[in-house]
Amino acid sequence: MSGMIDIVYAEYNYWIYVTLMMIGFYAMIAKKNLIKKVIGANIFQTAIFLFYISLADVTGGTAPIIVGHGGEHAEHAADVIYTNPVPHCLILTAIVVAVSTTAVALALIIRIYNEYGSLEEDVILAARRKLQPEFSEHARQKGVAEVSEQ
Amino acid sequence: MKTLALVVVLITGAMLIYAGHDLPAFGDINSTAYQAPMTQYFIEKSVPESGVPNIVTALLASYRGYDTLGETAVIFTAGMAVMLLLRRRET
Amino acid sequence: MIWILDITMLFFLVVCAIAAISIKDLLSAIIILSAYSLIMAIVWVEMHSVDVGFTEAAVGAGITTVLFIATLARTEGRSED
Amino acid sequence: MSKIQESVIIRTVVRIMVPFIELFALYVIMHGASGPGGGFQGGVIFGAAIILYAMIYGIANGKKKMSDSLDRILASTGLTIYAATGLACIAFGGMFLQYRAVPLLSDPAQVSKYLIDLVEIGIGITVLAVMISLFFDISPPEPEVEEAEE
Repeated sequence: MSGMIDIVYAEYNYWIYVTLMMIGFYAMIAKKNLIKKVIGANIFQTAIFLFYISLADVTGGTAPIIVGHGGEHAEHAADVIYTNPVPHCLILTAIVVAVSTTAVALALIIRIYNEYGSLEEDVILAARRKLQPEFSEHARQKGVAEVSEQ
Repeated sequence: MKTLALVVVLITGAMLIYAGHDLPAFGDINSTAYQAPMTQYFIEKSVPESGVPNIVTALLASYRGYDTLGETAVIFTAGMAVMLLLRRRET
Repeated sequence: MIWILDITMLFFLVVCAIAAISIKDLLSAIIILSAYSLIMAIVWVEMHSVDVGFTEAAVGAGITTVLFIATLARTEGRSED
Repeated sequence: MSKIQESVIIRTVVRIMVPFIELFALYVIMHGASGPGGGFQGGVIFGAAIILYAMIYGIANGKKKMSDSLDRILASTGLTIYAATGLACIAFGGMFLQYRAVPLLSDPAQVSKYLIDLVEIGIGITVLAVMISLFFDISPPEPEVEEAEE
């Protein structure tokens, strides 16, 4: 029993990150609304960030800012444990890239809404087939030919 | 479609949880990543080499400065892309 | 690392994530996503990652929410699923 | 013109708060070397101050504070500051972004500290300009122009 509790205590953050990643992944695949897809992508990204940050944590450690620089608390400086700073730096970079990708995705969604008047994926695809029937028929025949070749 | 998505997601999650058993425990100080020579080097040498007490800032702007330059360029490019997509030209 | 606070916040994270993708009103979904980002920032600060928590509180809970709401103002606020 | 934008309380509080938010953003940028903070966070907070003003007083009044041409100039200026710092290190005989090569002070760690501050300022300028331009581009156009209560 206590071994089970030890396993849960040691690994619960991995389970939480896998759960969040599954939620975001499911939203990206199964939801038909485009804004829901972007929300799912955001949840996916933050789940991966949570994984990195929990890998960096050290029990009893402190934030990676050097204690005792400039004279204050210099007597404690020797026996301080710092958490791992390298994943923090990587994730700091990734968060700002994430907001850039979100902004470009939202701009594309606005353009799509101005063209097709809807945010639902199936409505947009149906409107696209209606607007360009010859393109759609050509693509369908090509797809059928590829499938029958295999 | 939704059932297929659920199956795919559940298989991915099960594989990740299975792989998670090999990762170090939460807060383990003897993990490979923490005991790596590079991490210890950054913790010990960031103040004498770059003069900045915040190790994350020293990593971001000094040791990985080239990466941060590229990232700033990414933000700039994202701003320009949104401007190209949405800005109406007043003539 | 505070054990009880960590477990509680991670539980709230899962609840917020499920609510954000399952609610039909998109404005509510975005506000719940903002709350999700703020809880995530608290979790990271509690894991001694102050810089990343600060960035997430400013970027994830602030700018991303504003951009989503501005997008909703130009499109429609209802979702079919 | 929505009800929130007409509220006297919100307009007054926003007008009082905006300078303090900007001051805090400058503090975060300059304090990034010795505490939590840095160019990204400070730039985003500074951008959020202008975005708050533009949300309450209208896009047209927001563009009086930060016009489109100033926005473009600032976005490229920040990136130029960063790249010029790296090129200056090459000019003094080091490698790209090797701050210790610049012979400004006797202690190379001090030179590195001040150049890191300069680089953070560059990042902050780019981030604030891009965030404001993202908000102005994505937000819906406003038909009527309304004067600020100065």
